[in-house]
Amino acid sequence: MKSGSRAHCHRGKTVRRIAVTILTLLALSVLYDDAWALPVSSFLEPAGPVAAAQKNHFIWVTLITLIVVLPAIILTPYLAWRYRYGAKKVAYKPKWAFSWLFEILIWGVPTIIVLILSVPLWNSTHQLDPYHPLASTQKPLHIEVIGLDWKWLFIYPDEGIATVGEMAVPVGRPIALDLTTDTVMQSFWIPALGGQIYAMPGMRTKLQLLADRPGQFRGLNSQFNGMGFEHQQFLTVSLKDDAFKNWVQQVKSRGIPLNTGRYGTLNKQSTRAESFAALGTPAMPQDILYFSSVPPNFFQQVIARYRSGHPLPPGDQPGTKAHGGHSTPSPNGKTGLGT
Amino acid sequence: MSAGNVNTEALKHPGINLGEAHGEAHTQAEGVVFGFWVFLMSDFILFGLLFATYATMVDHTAGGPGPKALFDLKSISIETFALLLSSFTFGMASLNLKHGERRKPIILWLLATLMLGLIFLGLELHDFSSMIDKGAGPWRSGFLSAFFGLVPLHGLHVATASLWLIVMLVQMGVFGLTPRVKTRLLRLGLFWHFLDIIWVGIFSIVYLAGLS
Amino acid sequence: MKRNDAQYHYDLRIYQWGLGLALLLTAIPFALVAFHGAPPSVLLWMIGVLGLIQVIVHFRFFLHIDLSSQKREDLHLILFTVLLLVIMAGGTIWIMHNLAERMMAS
Amino acid sequence: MTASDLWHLVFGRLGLQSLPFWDMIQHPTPSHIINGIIATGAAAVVVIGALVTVFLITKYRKWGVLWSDWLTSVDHKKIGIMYIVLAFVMLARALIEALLIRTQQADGLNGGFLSADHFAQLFSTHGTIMIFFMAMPFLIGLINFVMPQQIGARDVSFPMMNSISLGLTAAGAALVMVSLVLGKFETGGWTAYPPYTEAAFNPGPGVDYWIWAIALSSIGTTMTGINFAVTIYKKRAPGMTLFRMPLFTWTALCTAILMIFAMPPLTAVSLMLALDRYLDFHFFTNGMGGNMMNFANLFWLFGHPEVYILILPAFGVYSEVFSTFSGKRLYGYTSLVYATMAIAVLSFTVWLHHFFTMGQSANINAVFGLLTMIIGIPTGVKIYDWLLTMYQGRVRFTVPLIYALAFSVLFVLGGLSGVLLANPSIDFQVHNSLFLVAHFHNMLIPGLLFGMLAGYHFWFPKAFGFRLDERWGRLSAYLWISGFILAFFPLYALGLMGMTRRTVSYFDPAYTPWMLVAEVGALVLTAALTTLVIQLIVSIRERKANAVPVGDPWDGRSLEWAIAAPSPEWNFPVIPTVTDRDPFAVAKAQHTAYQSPPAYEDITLPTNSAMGMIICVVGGLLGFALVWHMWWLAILSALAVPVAVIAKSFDTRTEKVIPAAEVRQQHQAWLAQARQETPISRQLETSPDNHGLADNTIAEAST
Ligand code: HEA
Ligand code: HEA
Ligand code: CUA
Ligand SMILES: [Cu+2]
Repeated sequence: MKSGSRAHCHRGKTVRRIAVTILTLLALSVLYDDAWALPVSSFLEPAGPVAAAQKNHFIWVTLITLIVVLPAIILTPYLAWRYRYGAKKVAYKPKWAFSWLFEILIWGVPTIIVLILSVPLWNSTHQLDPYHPLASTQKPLHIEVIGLDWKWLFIYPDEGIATVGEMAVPVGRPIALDLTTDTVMQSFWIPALGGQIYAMPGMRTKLQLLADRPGQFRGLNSQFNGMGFEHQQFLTVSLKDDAFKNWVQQVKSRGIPLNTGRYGTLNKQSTRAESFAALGTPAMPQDILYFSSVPPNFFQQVIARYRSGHPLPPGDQPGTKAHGGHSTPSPNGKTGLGT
Repeated sequence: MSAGNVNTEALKHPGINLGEAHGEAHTQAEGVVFGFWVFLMSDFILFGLLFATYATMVDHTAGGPGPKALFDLKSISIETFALLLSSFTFGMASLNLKHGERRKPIILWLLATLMLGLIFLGLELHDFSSMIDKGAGPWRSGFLSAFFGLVPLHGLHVATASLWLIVMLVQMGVFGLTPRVKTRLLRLGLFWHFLDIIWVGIFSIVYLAGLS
Repeated sequence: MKRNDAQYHYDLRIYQWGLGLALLLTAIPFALVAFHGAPPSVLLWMIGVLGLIQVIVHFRFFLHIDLSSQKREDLHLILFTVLLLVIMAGGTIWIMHNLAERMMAS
Repeated sequence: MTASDLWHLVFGRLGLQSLPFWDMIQHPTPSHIINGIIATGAAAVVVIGALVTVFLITKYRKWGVLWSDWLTSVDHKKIGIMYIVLAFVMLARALIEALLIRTQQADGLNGGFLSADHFAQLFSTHGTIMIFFMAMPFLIGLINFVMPQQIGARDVSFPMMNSISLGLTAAGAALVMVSLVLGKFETGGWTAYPPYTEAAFNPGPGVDYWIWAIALSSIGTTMTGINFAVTIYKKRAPGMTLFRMPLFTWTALCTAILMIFAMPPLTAVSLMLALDRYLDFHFFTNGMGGNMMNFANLFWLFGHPEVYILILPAFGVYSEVFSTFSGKRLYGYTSLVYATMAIAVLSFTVWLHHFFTMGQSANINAVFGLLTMIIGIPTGVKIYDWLLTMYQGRVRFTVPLIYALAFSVLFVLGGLSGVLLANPSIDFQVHNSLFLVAHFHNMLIPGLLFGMLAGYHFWFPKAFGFRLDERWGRLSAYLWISGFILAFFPLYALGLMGMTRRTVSYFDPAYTPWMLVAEVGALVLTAALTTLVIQLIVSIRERKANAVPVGDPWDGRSLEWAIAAPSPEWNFPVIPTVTDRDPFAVAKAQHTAYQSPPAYEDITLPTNSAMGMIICVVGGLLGFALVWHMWWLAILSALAVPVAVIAKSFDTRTEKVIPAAEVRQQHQAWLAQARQETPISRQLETSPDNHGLADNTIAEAST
């Protein structure tokens, strides 16, 4: 029939045009990536075993599922066209509505696919459980992470230092993170190293990561938490052992001690740039805060405050306006990565 | 499922007996009653979720008083007795509605039910206010929030049911025992018994488990 | 309409049984709790089981749900609801308990 | 008492600062001015729109008609149409918001023109409106209109409750609209996770608007679910066993069951948040034993079944469309029914997949991941059942079928991304990213929306007596399809590149080209909606030429096509007796359609009732009063509800009787017309010759 064929042509052209656009874009975005040399921000360019396993899993699940999905995509236009109204010499059986063969196929094949998929699902979920320590001969590096509006505070309890905006890790050594927030719920994520995990006030979640090559990776919060949300990014730097030791020294020598007063400034609603304006010194890198010492058990105390059983009026809750924050960042308080 | 054929047979729920002549009314009533059952089940889910929330929050006392310090077994037993008895008295009203259709015993049993319901509500309110006097209001802790989310919701249902009962007493006076009034009484009965079931959950999970 | 005495007494008996059983099933756990009649863990189980039985008693004797065919629809509805409730409430308790274990322990 | 005290007593916390341009006047910076102008413009559109509507109604003296024929009507067909009109109005707003979101992000490298606050309101209202006030009213409207006619009933079981449900939904929608003019809406997304939405962090009226809009519509939807389920259980025509019900009715039943059991968690969670905010409870607060994780848990106990509430009716539409336009019985009816039931039940067992990343154990994650993947099986069965329905059929490329084909190709891709998300280890990498946004729009637009649009084209003639314009319809369909692809496939890529959702701007220039493509897509989608409006106008103008009074324009198979178009108020002059799954198709083949019944009877119908409107106004006022802390108004309107209900319960005149003679006269006139018309072959289906009498000799010949 006429209208049918017209429909078909139209579709073909659109598809071709889209394909061309997408290819162009792919090429473009690769170019862009090189030109700016930004920190890696995708698990498709993994820099550690966790992200690599996730990428692998991603590809396999896609391929296996395509076995049942592709036929639907191909058969839809094929059947519609072949059995179009007015087509010559094709069977027409208006009452045919059942066939055991097809029934078994359409229930059976997807079931088999799901069975196949369930094995890697079960295994990977257990292997990549963020609480599950990574296999390694080295003792994990312990980092405590506190989510604030709108930056992350990293405490290295064993090294006795803390940073904001930059998290350095040694290559090849597992990293064991303990996370909480001193405001609303957030989600901690370094795509190139591994998946995300929520962080919540009064609670502690865990995450295990490992970087297996030196590099710079983007880290961020992915759970919306107010008007400076998009600024809550940081740089993850993986360094060879020596370089890492050196970095720790740098933080110690260039930083200032973290104390209650400074933390009180830091935990107000503000972006990293705004905090830097308040606390930073010329010795620190731009928009990155170094703390040369941290009060003992600092992380535990942040958690404990929410479990004390005493009411926390808004003024006592970091991340509220009442606590002294301003609910939107000032125009010159904008930060990201690569800018 | 047997729903294929519409059931025009007389309703077997005790408490309703519309008589042979009301074929249409029967199917009508059946739909209405079934609909009410469905509503009750939806409400059941609501309560179930509050029970689950309560169960996950019993320990969240935030340093405030816990169940042992707050619940008074004596007053709970009286409340429970009143409510159980009220289910029976409502049953008696339904029974008289089904057999005999004389208005007087129905009204008397309903009044008894109402009394018991109001006694229950009074005692419960007293419980709440004495808890609040002890500084144990919902603002004190997660546990108390969960408590005050669950138990007063049941109380609110009982209050609604009592109001409905009063309306039905008036309607019996105004309209007499018409089929409409009867199906309404039937639904009210379902509601009343249902609230008893919820209360069984409350006294078991909240009070008894809390005190043991 | 004529009053059917046999039926009346049968129905009355049902309500009386219901009240009797309900009172009994209430009295036992209350007494156990009041007089500390069992160690706490046993007590919790008993409260749970007796409560459950009582719920069934209410359904049977006050709400007149049984296995007869006219009640089948209501029964199915109730059982389906119970299934969902077990999934929802049970799931909630399972998940929240697990989360508490993994996050609150310091 | 000072003037300000008095003001607070009467108007609560409403004040000048609640007006959309106040910010701009206070802080006249460029950014404030741009955002102020947009906000004021939006408010003005709402206010002017309302005023123009009032003016036009007054000018053409339509208040009486509007009141007595529509607002107080309890006829399921009219209520259904009003739901869809509501969906359309809300849609217009949500689409503009989507366009603003896309435009902002296209311009979002290191900035953009919208403020963060404004952007947050946009995605929150967009999500809330699309789900609760566009998709839900649309599908509820469609079921309302179609389902009773498909089962051979004259109305739903509880017609007045139906009108009250509409009232509650409309009140919720009105609250969202009012938030444009007075105050601001919530900013934490349609999911409104605390503690961000707790009073400590968001003391303003925004979250309260969300709470009361959601609570009202949630209660309304629960009632709708009860109504539909009871109707389908108790009001089927004789002979229509469950396994003879059309598939659309089956999906309506499953959707209704989901509504009955999935709305209570939403009601609970929204009211619990309200208790936290208004009465200092600690369900979800930081500290004092609150547990915010339970919010996510309860919300998704609703939220996941909700997405199947949205998709199942669309599946129902596709079932009808594939079989009707293939001129063939539906393949695998029983399979489809069991698949639908399986999806409905399974949908209650997977909610945790929305928070795999919260920190629970691997066992829990794996169990819920597996259960989630299992849903793919029945869904796949359905897709292949539809494909097999085309197999050895005669497929006509009408507008509904085009949507159905596009659905079949695109939806499975969304399913593929869903299966990926179902794997916890993968979800850890794409959760909260634009990949997720792409997934769900891939389900919602080609799945739900195309389904609703197919249904709209399919049943429009039944509702209004004339077909929609075919050419504009096709153009619109192609625009929808290509617009969707352009707007959302880039988001998959962006998500994999690590871009999060809900972000007003970004700092990675590699995102920009994808953003620009998505912007083009959003513009194409806007064009698509525009063509849809044009189509409606054109169709109304040419309604005479496209009239199908006999009522069967598509050679339909189920009972709704056996009556006139538009359907008579009582649907069926005589309740039909059903002997087959495709009752009307069989009747046509056996030449028993269009026959006079042996006798007519009086028909009892429910009378109009103002209850729906009363509840709508009172419920809306209650929500508004609570948002603004006008306690007196809150108490008054809360009291008005039981008063109205009790008063109504004393009203005994709830039924009217249509005399048999009137029914006969109308029915006979229609039959006479049907006998006069020439049956139209499918070749001429979309031509003006189609007056709604189908020629099915070919179908007969080949059996
Ligand atoms: C049914 C649901 C639905 C629909 C249809 C849409 C449609 C669209 N949505 Fe969205 N969207 C959501 C539900 C929906 N959305 C939800 C739930 C969120 C999450 C919010 C949150 O973060 O909390 C979201 C978030 C969201 C974002 C993410 C913002 C972010 O997190 O960064 C974006 C960004 O581009 C977006 C864009 C769009 C666009 C361009 C469309 C366009 O496709 C618009 C085109 C669609 C229409 C115009 C509707 C068509 C309807 C009809 C034509 C009916 C016609 C009626 C009659 C004829 C009677 N939406
Ligand atoms: C109509 C709406 C709709 C539908 C139908 C679906 C269907 C599915 N969804 Fe989706 N989903 C949403 C709307 C929808 N979703 C929304 C709105 C959100 C996010 C809300 C928010 O956060 O704001 C979401 C989020 C969401 C998540 C959470 C992700 C996260 O937050 O990190 C997950 C995770 O598992 C998921 C999975 C699935 C799966 C497995 C299906 C399955 O049902 C898909 C089944 C279909 C197929 C698989 C394709 C066809 C099948 C075959 C061709 C057969 C063969 C297939 C196999 C053998 C596998 N969805
Ligand atoms: Cu969040 Cu524990
Ligand atoms: Cu889901």
